[in-house]
Amino acid sequence: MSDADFTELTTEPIDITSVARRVVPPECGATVTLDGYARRLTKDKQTGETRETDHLVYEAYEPMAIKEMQKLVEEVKAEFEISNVGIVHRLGKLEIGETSVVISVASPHRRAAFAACEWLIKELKRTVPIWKKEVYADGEVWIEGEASEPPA
Amino acid sequence: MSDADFTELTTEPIDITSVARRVVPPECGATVTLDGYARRLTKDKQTGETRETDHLVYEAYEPMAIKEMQKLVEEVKAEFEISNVGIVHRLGKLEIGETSVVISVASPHRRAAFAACEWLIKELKRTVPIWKKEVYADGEVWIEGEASEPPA
Amino acid sequence: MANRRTKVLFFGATADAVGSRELEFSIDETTTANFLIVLLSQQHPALATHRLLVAVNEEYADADTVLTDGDEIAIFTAVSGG
Amino acid sequence: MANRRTKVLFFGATADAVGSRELEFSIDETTTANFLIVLLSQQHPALATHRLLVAVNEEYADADTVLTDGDEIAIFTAVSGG
Repeated sequence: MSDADFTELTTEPIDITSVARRVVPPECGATVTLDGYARRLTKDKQTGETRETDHLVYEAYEPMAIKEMQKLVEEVKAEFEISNVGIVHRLGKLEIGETSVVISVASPHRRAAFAACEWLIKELKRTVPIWKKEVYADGEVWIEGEASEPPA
Repeated sequence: MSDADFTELTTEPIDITSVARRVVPPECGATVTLDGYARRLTKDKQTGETRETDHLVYEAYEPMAIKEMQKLVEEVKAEFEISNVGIVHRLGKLEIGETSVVISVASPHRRAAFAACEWLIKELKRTVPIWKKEVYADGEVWIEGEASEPPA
Repeated sequence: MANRRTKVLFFGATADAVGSRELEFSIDETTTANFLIVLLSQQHPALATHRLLVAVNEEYADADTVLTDGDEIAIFTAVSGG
Repeated sequence: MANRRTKVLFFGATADAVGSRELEFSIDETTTANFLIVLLSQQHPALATHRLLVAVNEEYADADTVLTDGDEIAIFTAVSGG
Protein backbone atom coordinates (compact mmCIF):
# COMPACT_ATOMS: atom_id res chain seq x y z
CA MET A 1 0.00 0.00 0.00
CA SER A 2 1.28 3.45 -0.87
CA ASP A 3 0.06 6.58 0.90
CA ALA A 4 -2.27 7.14 -2.04
CA ASP A 5 -4.09 3.84 -1.51
CA PHE A 6 -6.82 3.46 1.07
CA THR A 7 -9.03 0.79 2.60
CA GLU A 8 -11.82 1.98 4.86
CA LEU A 9 -14.92 0.91 6.69
CA THR A 10 -17.53 3.54 7.37
CA THR A 11 -21.01 3.81 8.79
CA GLU A 12 -21.56 7.05 6.88
CA PRO A 13 -22.97 7.23 3.33
CA ILE A 14 -20.29 6.76 0.66
CA ASP A 15 -19.91 9.32 -2.11
CA ILE A 16 -18.69 7.54 -5.25
CA THR A 17 -17.28 10.69 -6.80
CA SER A 18 -15.01 11.46 -3.89
CA VAL A 19 -13.70 7.89 -3.70
CA ALA A 20 -12.95 7.90 -7.43
CA ARG A 21 -11.21 11.28 -7.12
CA ARG A 22 -8.99 10.29 -4.19
CA VAL A 23 -7.22 7.54 -6.17
CA VAL A 24 -6.21 9.86 -8.99
CA PRO A 25 -2.51 10.63 -9.45
CA PRO A 26 -1.62 13.59 -11.68
CA GLU A 27 -0.37 11.46 -14.58
CA CYS A 28 -3.48 9.29 -14.89
CA GLY A 29 -6.45 10.14 -17.05
CA ALA A 30 -9.09 7.62 -16.04
CA THR A 31 -10.43 5.64 -13.14
CA VAL A 32 -12.60 2.55 -13.15
CA THR A 33 -15.06 2.29 -10.30
CA LEU A 34 -17.24 -0.56 -9.17
CA ASP A 35 -20.06 0.33 -6.85
CA GLY A 36 -22.42 -2.06 -5.23
CA TYR A 37 -25.62 -0.93 -3.59
CA ALA A 38 -28.50 -2.16 -1.57
CA ARG A 39 -31.02 -3.64 -3.99
CA ARG A 40 -34.70 -4.05 -3.40
CA LEU A 41 -35.18 -7.36 -5.20
CA THR A 42 -33.07 -10.45 -4.57
CA LYS A 43 -33.46 -14.01 -5.68
CA ASP A 44 -33.39 -16.78 -3.11
CA LYS A 45 -30.66 -19.18 -4.24
CA GLN A 46 -32.47 -22.27 -2.97
CA THR A 47 -36.02 -21.54 -4.07
CA GLY A 48 -35.40 -19.16 -6.97
CA GLU A 49 -38.10 -16.92 -5.51
CA THR A 50 -37.70 -13.16 -5.67
CA ARG A 51 -37.86 -11.44 -2.29
CA GLU A 52 -38.35 -7.78 -1.57
CA THR A 53 -35.82 -6.36 0.86
CA ASP A 54 -36.73 -3.54 3.23
CA HIS A 55 -33.17 -2.66 4.19
CA LEU A 56 -29.71 -4.19 4.69
CA VAL A 57 -27.33 -4.41 7.63
CA TYR A 58 -23.60 -4.96 7.08
CA GLU A 59 -21.33 -6.14 9.87
CA ALA A 60 -17.55 -6.63 9.78
CA TYR A 61 -14.76 -8.15 11.80
CA GLU A 62 -13.27 -4.70 11.44
CA PRO A 63 -9.53 -5.07 12.10
CA MET A 64 -9.35 -8.27 10.05
CA ALA A 65 -11.47 -6.76 7.27
CA ILE A 66 -9.06 -3.84 6.97
CA LYS A 67 -6.10 -6.26 6.95
CA GLU A 68 -7.70 -8.40 4.24
CA MET A 69 -8.50 -5.33 2.13
CA GLN A 70 -4.92 -4.16 2.49
CA LYS A 71 -3.71 -7.58 1.33
CA LEU A 72 -5.93 -7.26 -1.74
CA VAL A 73 -4.41 -3.87 -2.51
CA GLU A 74 -0.88 -5.30 -2.19
CA GLU A 75 -1.75 -8.24 -4.42
CA VAL A 76 -3.54 -6.24 -7.08
CA LYS A 77 -0.71 -3.71 -7.31
CA ALA A 78 1.82 -6.53 -7.69
CA GLU A 79 -0.26 -8.19 -10.39
CA PHE A 80 -1.57 -5.27 -12.48
CA GLU A 81 0.01 -2.10 -13.81
CA ILE A 82 -2.10 0.35 -11.87
CA SER A 83 -1.40 3.54 -9.96
CA ASN A 84 -3.71 3.74 -6.98
CA VAL A 85 -6.53 1.81 -5.42
CA GLY A 86 -9.28 2.88 -3.04
CA ILE A 87 -11.74 0.54 -1.34
CA VAL A 88 -14.49 1.81 0.95
CA HIS A 89 -17.13 -0.50 2.44
CA ARG A 90 -20.20 0.72 4.28
CA LEU A 91 -21.27 -0.87 7.56
CA GLY A 92 -24.45 -0.70 9.62
CA LYS A 93 -27.94 -0.14 8.28
CA LEU A 94 -28.37 0.70 4.59
CA GLU A 95 -31.57 1.83 2.97
CA ILE A 96 -32.41 0.49 -0.49
CA GLY A 97 -30.34 2.28 -3.14
CA GLU A 98 -27.52 3.28 -0.79
CA THR A 99 -23.96 2.38 -1.77
CA SER A 100 -22.51 -0.61 0.06
CA VAL A 101 -19.06 -0.69 -1.50
CA VAL A 102 -16.94 1.42 -3.84
CA ILE A 103 -13.71 0.18 -5.41
CA SER A 104 -11.81 2.68 -7.55
CA VAL A 105 -8.67 1.97 -9.54
CA ALA A 106 -6.60 4.61 -11.33
CA SER A 107 -4.22 3.49 -14.01
CA PRO A 108 -2.28 4.89 -16.95
CA HIS A 109 -3.81 2.09 -19.07
CA ARG A 110 -7.55 1.57 -18.98
CA ARG A 111 -7.36 -2.17 -19.58
CA ALA A 112 -5.35 -2.76 -16.39
CA ALA A 113 -7.78 -0.64 -14.37
CA PHE A 114 -10.79 -2.64 -15.59
CA ALA A 115 -9.07 -5.96 -14.93
CA ALA A 116 -7.80 -4.90 -11.50
CA CYS A 117 -11.17 -3.54 -10.39
CA GLU A 118 -12.93 -6.71 -11.51
CA TRP A 119 -10.39 -8.86 -9.64
CA LEU A 120 -10.75 -6.74 -6.49
CA ILE A 121 -14.52 -7.04 -6.18
CA LYS A 122 -14.35 -10.79 -6.83
CA GLU A 123 -11.72 -11.26 -4.12
CA LEU A 124 -13.35 -8.85 -1.67
CA LYS A 125 -16.55 -10.90 -1.83
CA ARG A 126 -14.52 -14.06 -1.19
CA THR A 127 -12.07 -13.03 1.53
CA VAL A 128 -12.98 -9.85 3.43
CA PRO A 129 -14.86 -10.68 6.67
CA ILE A 130 -18.01 -8.63 6.16
CA TRP A 131 -21.53 -10.04 6.32
CA LYS A 132 -24.80 -8.80 4.88
CA LYS A 133 -28.18 -9.22 6.52
CA GLU A 134 -31.26 -8.82 4.36
CA VAL A 135 -34.24 -7.56 6.32
CA TYR A 136 -37.69 -8.25 4.86
CA ALA A 137 -41.16 -7.22 5.98
CA ASP A 138 -41.58 -10.66 7.59
CA GLY A 139 -38.09 -11.65 8.73
CA GLU A 140 -34.39 -11.37 8.12
CA VAL A 141 -31.47 -13.54 7.08
CA TRP A 142 -27.69 -13.31 7.23
CA ILE A 143 -26.48 -14.02 3.72
CA GLU A 144 -23.73 -16.64 3.53
CA GLY A 145 -21.12 -16.38 0.79
CA GLU A 146 -20.44 -19.02 -1.80
CA ALA A 147 -16.87 -19.82 -0.72
CA SER A 148 -16.68 -23.59 -0.25
CA GLU A 149 -13.48 -23.46 1.77
CA PRO A 150 -11.52 -20.87 3.76
CA PRO A 151 -9.80 -18.28 1.54
CA ALA A 152 -6.13 -19.09 0.97
CA MET B 1 -32.01 2.70 -26.16
CA SER B 2 -34.58 2.15 -23.45
CA ASP B 3 -36.00 5.00 -21.36
CA ALA B 4 -33.49 4.08 -18.65
CA ASP B 5 -30.48 4.69 -20.93
CA PHE B 6 -29.13 8.16 -21.51
CA THR B 7 -26.53 9.94 -23.62
CA GLU B 8 -25.87 13.57 -22.79
CA LEU B 9 -23.56 16.47 -23.45
CA THR B 10 -23.27 19.09 -20.76
CA THR B 11 -21.27 22.20 -20.02
CA GLU B 12 -21.95 21.76 -16.29
CA PRO B 13 -19.73 19.73 -13.91
CA ILE B 14 -20.55 16.01 -13.94
CA ASP B 15 -21.28 14.22 -10.68
CA ILE B 16 -20.13 10.62 -11.00
CA THR B 17 -22.39 9.37 -8.23
CA SER B 18 -25.55 10.64 -9.82
CA VAL B 19 -24.65 9.20 -13.23
CA ALA B 20 -23.91 5.81 -11.66
CA ARG B 21 -27.19 5.92 -9.74
CA ARG B 22 -29.35 6.81 -12.73
CA VAL B 23 -28.51 3.58 -14.59
CA VAL B 24 -29.55 1.34 -11.73
CA PRO B 25 -32.60 -0.88 -12.17
CA PRO B 26 -34.13 -2.45 -9.05
CA GLU B 27 -32.89 -5.97 -9.82
CA CYS B 28 -29.22 -5.03 -10.30
CA GLY B 29 -26.70 -4.87 -7.51
CA ALA B 30 -23.66 -3.26 -9.09
CA THR B 31 -22.57 -0.69 -11.62
CA VAL B 32 -19.22 -0.27 -13.32
CA THR B 33 -18.23 3.30 -14.03
CA LEU B 34 -15.40 4.71 -16.10
CA ASP B 35 -14.58 8.31 -15.51
CA GLY B 36 -12.04 10.35 -17.41
CA TYR B 37 -10.82 13.67 -16.18
CA ALA B 38 -8.64 16.57 -17.11
CA ARG B 39 -5.08 15.64 -16.18
CA ARG B 40 -2.28 18.03 -15.50
CA LEU B 41 0.52 16.05 -17.11
CA THR B 42 0.40 14.65 -20.62
CA LYS B 43 3.05 13.09 -22.79
CA ASP B 44 3.60 14.42 -26.29
CA LYS B 45 3.24 11.44 -28.63
CA GLN B 46 5.86 12.71 -31.07
CA THR B 47 8.55 13.95 -28.69
CA GLY B 48 7.79 11.86 -25.60
CA GLU B 49 8.09 15.05 -23.57
CA THR B 50 5.79 15.63 -20.63
CA ARG B 51 3.77 18.83 -20.84
CA GLU B 52 1.88 20.58 -18.11
CA THR B 53 -1.66 21.49 -19.05
CA ASP B 54 -3.35 24.58 -17.63
CA HIS B 55 -6.88 23.61 -18.65
CA LEU B 56 -8.83 21.75 -21.34
CA VAL B 57 -11.55 22.72 -23.78
CA TYR B 58 -13.87 20.10 -25.26
CA GLU B 59 -15.94 20.80 -28.36
CA ALA B 60 -18.51 18.54 -30.04
CA TYR B 61 -20.51 18.26 -33.21
CA GLU B 62 -23.39 17.99 -30.83
CA PRO B 63 -26.27 16.38 -32.75
CA MET B 64 -23.92 13.88 -34.39
CA ALA B 65 -22.16 13.16 -31.08
CA ILE B 66 -25.50 12.31 -29.45
CA LYS B 67 -26.40 10.09 -32.42
CA GLU B 68 -23.07 8.28 -32.24
CA MET B 69 -23.38 7.78 -28.49
CA GLN B 70 -26.88 6.39 -28.98
CA LYS B 71 -25.51 3.97 -31.58
CA LEU B 72 -22.93 2.80 -29.05
CA VAL B 73 -25.66 2.18 -26.50
CA GLU B 74 -27.66 0.15 -29.04
CA GLU B 75 -24.61 -1.87 -30.00
CA VAL B 76 -23.42 -2.54 -26.48
CA LYS B 77 -26.86 -3.66 -25.34
CA ALA B 78 -27.10 -6.04 -28.31
CA GLU B 79 -23.65 -7.45 -27.57
CA PHE B 80 -23.53 -7.69 -23.77
CA GLU B 81 -26.01 -8.86 -21.14
CA ILE B 82 -26.44 -5.54 -19.38
CA SER B 83 -29.40 -3.62 -18.02
CA ASN B 84 -28.80 0.08 -18.48
CA VAL B 85 -26.15 2.42 -19.80
CA GLY B 86 -25.48 6.09 -19.14
CA ILE B 87 -22.95 8.22 -20.97
CA VAL B 88 -22.35 11.88 -20.09
CA HIS B 89 -19.61 13.93 -21.72
CA ARG B 90 -18.60 17.39 -20.56
CA LEU B 91 -18.07 20.21 -23.06
CA GLY B 92 -16.47 23.64 -22.80
CA LYS B 93 -13.66 24.63 -20.47
CA LEU B 94 -12.50 22.12 -17.84
CA GLU B 95 -10.12 22.86 -15.02
CA ILE B 96 -7.55 20.21 -14.10
CA GLY B 97 -9.17 17.39 -12.12
CA GLU B 98 -12.68 17.98 -13.47
CA THR B 99 -14.54 15.03 -14.96
CA SER B 100 -14.63 14.95 -18.76
CA VAL B 101 -16.65 11.80 -19.29
CA VAL B 102 -18.59 9.29 -17.22
CA ILE B 103 -19.81 5.95 -18.57
CA SER B 104 -21.87 3.80 -16.20
CA VAL B 105 -23.15 0.33 -16.92
CA ALA B 106 -25.52 -1.60 -14.66
CA SER B 107 -25.78 -5.32 -15.09
CA PRO B 108 -26.98 -8.40 -13.21
CA HIS B 109 -23.55 -9.93 -13.90
CA ARG B 110 -20.45 -7.93 -13.04
CA ARG B 111 -18.34 -9.43 -15.82
CA ALA B 112 -20.66 -8.12 -18.54
CA ALA B 113 -20.69 -4.66 -16.95
CA PHE B 114 -16.89 -4.47 -16.91
CA ALA B 115 -16.61 -5.72 -20.50
CA ALA B 116 -19.36 -3.41 -21.76
CA CYS B 117 -17.93 -0.34 -20.02
CA GLU B 118 -14.47 -1.02 -21.42
CA TRP B 119 -15.87 -1.46 -24.92
CA LEU B 120 -17.89 1.78 -24.63
CA ILE B 121 -14.96 4.03 -23.70
CA LYS B 122 -12.79 2.49 -26.44
CA GLU B 123 -15.49 3.09 -29.05
CA LEU B 124 -16.44 6.54 -27.73
CA LYS B 125 -12.83 7.66 -28.19
CA ARG B 126 -12.88 6.29 -31.74
CA THR B 127 -16.25 7.37 -33.09
CA VAL B 128 -17.97 10.16 -31.16
CA PRO B 129 -17.24 13.58 -32.73
CA ILE B 130 -15.80 15.39 -29.73
CA TRP B 131 -12.42 17.12 -29.69
CA LYS B 132 -10.10 18.06 -26.85
CA LYS B 133 -7.89 21.14 -26.79
CA GLU B 134 -4.99 21.18 -24.33
CA VAL B 135 -4.13 24.70 -23.22
CA TYR B 136 -0.61 25.25 -21.84
CA ALA B 137 1.05 28.30 -20.34
CA ASP B 138 2.67 28.96 -23.73
CA GLY B 139 0.19 27.74 -26.31
CA GLU B 140 -2.55 25.28 -27.11
CA VAL B 141 -3.21 22.32 -29.37
CA TRP B 142 -6.26 20.41 -30.56
CA ILE B 143 -5.56 16.77 -29.87
CA GLU B 144 -6.11 14.47 -32.84
CA GLY B 145 -7.27 10.92 -32.21
CA GLU B 146 -5.45 7.81 -33.30
CA ALA B 147 -8.08 6.52 -35.70
CA SER B 148 -6.33 5.87 -39.01
CA GLU B 149 -9.55 5.77 -41.00
CA PRO B 150 -13.14 6.94 -40.62
CA PRO B 151 -15.10 4.85 -38.09
CA ALA B 152 -17.20 2.18 -39.80
CA MET C 1 -29.38 22.98 -61.36
CA ALA C 2 -29.27 26.40 -59.85
CA ASN C 3 -29.32 27.12 -56.14
CA ARG C 4 -28.02 23.76 -54.99
CA ARG C 5 -26.29 24.65 -51.77
CA THR C 6 -24.53 22.82 -49.01
CA LYS C 7 -23.57 23.89 -45.54
CA VAL C 8 -20.08 22.92 -44.34
CA LEU C 9 -19.31 22.76 -40.61
CA PHE C 10 -15.86 22.86 -38.98
CA PHE C 11 -14.82 21.90 -35.46
CA GLY C 12 -11.70 22.25 -33.36
CA ALA C 13 -8.57 22.14 -35.51
CA THR C 14 -10.48 22.51 -38.80
CA ALA C 15 -12.42 25.51 -37.52
CA ASP C 16 -9.10 27.13 -36.56
CA ALA C 17 -7.58 26.24 -39.94
CA VAL C 18 -10.35 27.81 -42.05
CA GLY C 19 -11.06 30.59 -39.56
CA SER C 20 -14.75 29.76 -39.55
CA ARG C 21 -17.18 27.31 -38.01
CA GLU C 22 -19.65 27.26 -40.91
CA LEU C 23 -19.51 28.07 -44.63
CA GLU C 24 -21.98 27.70 -47.47
CA PHE C 25 -21.10 26.48 -50.96
CA SER C 26 -22.92 26.27 -54.27
CA ILE C 27 -22.67 22.76 -55.62
CA ASP C 28 -23.56 20.95 -58.82
CA GLU C 29 -24.53 17.34 -59.34
CA THR C 30 -20.91 16.15 -59.33
CA THR C 31 -19.58 18.00 -56.27
CA THR C 32 -18.03 15.74 -53.65
CA ALA C 33 -16.92 16.46 -50.09
CA ASN C 34 -13.39 15.87 -51.31
CA PHE C 35 -13.77 18.62 -53.93
CA LEU C 36 -14.69 21.07 -51.17
CA ILE C 37 -11.72 19.95 -49.08
CA VAL C 38 -9.32 20.56 -51.98
CA LEU C 39 -10.88 23.95 -52.62
CA LEU C 40 -10.67 24.93 -48.95
CA SER C 41 -7.10 23.63 -48.63
CA GLN C 42 -6.01 25.98 -51.41
CA GLN C 43 -7.43 28.95 -49.51
CA HIS C 44 -6.35 27.65 -46.09
CA PRO C 45 -3.16 25.58 -46.40
CA ALA C 46 -3.27 24.78 -42.64
CA LEU C 47 -6.24 22.52 -43.39
CA ALA C 48 -4.09 20.23 -45.55
CA THR C 49 -1.75 19.55 -42.63
CA HIS C 50 -4.46 17.46 -40.95
CA ARG C 51 -5.87 14.07 -41.79
CA LEU C 52 -9.53 14.88 -42.30
CA LEU C 53 -12.73 13.00 -41.71
CA VAL C 54 -16.07 13.81 -43.32
CA ALA C 55 -19.64 13.51 -42.13
CA VAL C 56 -22.67 14.06 -44.35
CA ASN C 57 -25.93 14.78 -42.55
CA GLU C 58 -24.46 13.73 -39.20
CA GLU C 59 -23.17 10.38 -40.44
CA TYR C 60 -19.58 9.44 -41.23
CA ALA C 61 -19.19 9.41 -45.03
CA ASP C 62 -16.63 8.74 -47.66
CA ALA C 63 -15.02 11.93 -48.95
CA ASP C 64 -16.03 10.85 -52.47
CA THR C 65 -19.72 11.00 -51.63
CA VAL C 66 -21.54 13.20 -54.14
CA LEU C 67 -23.41 15.95 -52.33
CA THR C 68 -27.01 16.91 -52.88
CA ASP C 69 -28.98 20.07 -52.24
CA GLY C 70 -29.35 20.91 -48.59
CA ASP C 71 -26.75 18.44 -47.33
CA GLU C 72 -24.94 19.35 -44.14
CA ILE C 73 -21.26 18.44 -44.43
CA ALA C 74 -18.81 18.41 -41.52
CA ILE C 75 -15.04 18.32 -41.94
CA PHE C 76 -12.97 17.48 -38.87
CA THR C 77 -9.90 15.72 -37.55
CA ALA C 78 -9.83 12.31 -35.83
CA VAL C 79 -11.93 12.61 -32.71
CA SER C 80 -10.33 12.98 -29.27
CA GLY C 81 -13.12 12.91 -26.71
CA GLY C 82 -13.09 10.83 -23.56
CA MET D 1 -0.67 -24.63 32.33
CA ALA D 2 -3.19 -22.72 34.32
CA ASN D 3 -4.86 -19.55 33.14
CA ARG D 4 -4.45 -20.13 29.42
CA ARG D 5 -7.36 -18.29 27.96
CA THR D 6 -8.66 -17.49 24.54
CA LYS D 7 -11.21 -14.94 23.37
CA VAL D 8 -13.73 -16.14 20.78
CA LEU D 9 -15.55 -13.63 18.58
CA PHE D 10 -18.78 -14.19 16.66
CA PHE D 11 -20.29 -12.18 13.82
CA GLY D 12 -23.58 -12.12 11.97
CA ALA D 13 -25.14 -15.59 11.83
CA THR D 14 -22.74 -17.08 14.40
CA ALA D 15 -23.36 -14.26 16.87
CA ASP D 16 -27.11 -14.90 16.50
CA ALA D 17 -26.58 -18.67 16.92
CA VAL D 18 -24.60 -18.45 20.16
CA GLY D 19 -26.46 -15.37 21.43
CA SER D 20 -23.22 -13.56 22.07
CA ARG D 21 -20.57 -11.58 20.22
CA GLU D 22 -17.64 -12.56 22.44
CA LEU D 23 -16.89 -15.43 24.86
CA GLU D 24 -13.81 -16.44 26.82
CA PHE D 25 -12.58 -20.01 27.22
CA SER D 26 -9.94 -21.71 29.30
CA ILE D 27 -7.72 -23.81 27.06
CA ASP D 28 -4.94 -26.33 27.48
CA GLU D 29 -2.04 -27.08 25.17
CA THR D 30 -4.17 -29.34 22.91
CA THR D 31 -7.24 -27.18 22.47
CA THR D 32 -8.11 -26.48 18.83
CA ALA D 33 -10.58 -24.06 17.29
CA ASN D 34 -12.51 -27.10 16.18
CA PHE D 35 -12.81 -28.32 19.77
CA LEU D 36 -14.41 -25.02 20.73
CA ILE D 37 -16.79 -25.26 17.77
CA VAL D 38 -17.93 -28.73 18.83
CA LEU D 39 -18.38 -27.54 22.41
CA LEU D 40 -20.35 -24.49 21.32
CA SER D 41 -22.47 -26.51 18.89
CA GLN D 42 -23.62 -28.77 21.74
CA GLN D 43 -24.80 -25.74 23.69
CA HIS D 44 -26.13 -23.90 20.61
CA PRO D 45 -27.32 -26.40 17.98
CA ALA D 46 -28.12 -23.55 15.56
CA LEU D 47 -24.37 -23.06 15.14
CA ALA D 48 -23.99 -26.53 13.60
CA THR D 49 -26.41 -25.65 10.80
CA HIS D 50 -23.79 -23.32 9.28
CA ARG D 51 -20.57 -24.04 7.46
CA LEU D 52 -18.05 -22.25 9.66
CA LEU D 53 -14.79 -20.48 8.99
CA VAL D 54 -12.13 -19.74 11.60
CA ALA D 55 -9.68 -16.91 12.03
CA VAL D 56 -6.91 -16.90 14.61
CA ASN D 57 -5.46 -13.51 15.47
CA GLU D 58 -7.18 -11.87 12.48
CA GLU D 59 -5.88 -14.39 9.93
CA TYR D 60 -7.81 -17.23 8.30
CA ALA D 61 -6.75 -20.47 9.97
CA ASP D 62 -7.42 -24.16 9.81
CA ALA D 63 -9.96 -25.30 12.44
CA ASP D 64 -7.35 -27.84 13.62
CA THR D 65 -4.92 -25.10 14.65
CA VAL D 66 -3.86 -25.58 18.26
CA LEU D 67 -4.58 -22.44 20.24
CA THR D 68 -2.18 -20.65 22.55
CA ASP D 69 -2.65 -18.32 25.46
CA GLY D 70 -4.09 -14.98 24.50
CA ASP D 71 -5.15 -15.97 21.00
CA GLU D 72 -8.16 -14.18 19.53
CA ILE D 73 -10.34 -16.65 17.65
CA ALA D 74 -13.21 -15.68 15.36
CA ILE D 75 -15.87 -18.10 14.17
CA PHE D 76 -18.06 -16.99 11.29
CA THR D 77 -19.91 -18.04 8.14
CA ALA D 78 -18.69 -17.54 4.56
CA VAL D 79 -18.36 -13.82 4.01
CA SER D 80 -20.99 -11.86 2.05
CA GLY D 81 -19.74 -8.30 1.74
CA GLY D 82 -19.73 -6.30 -1.47
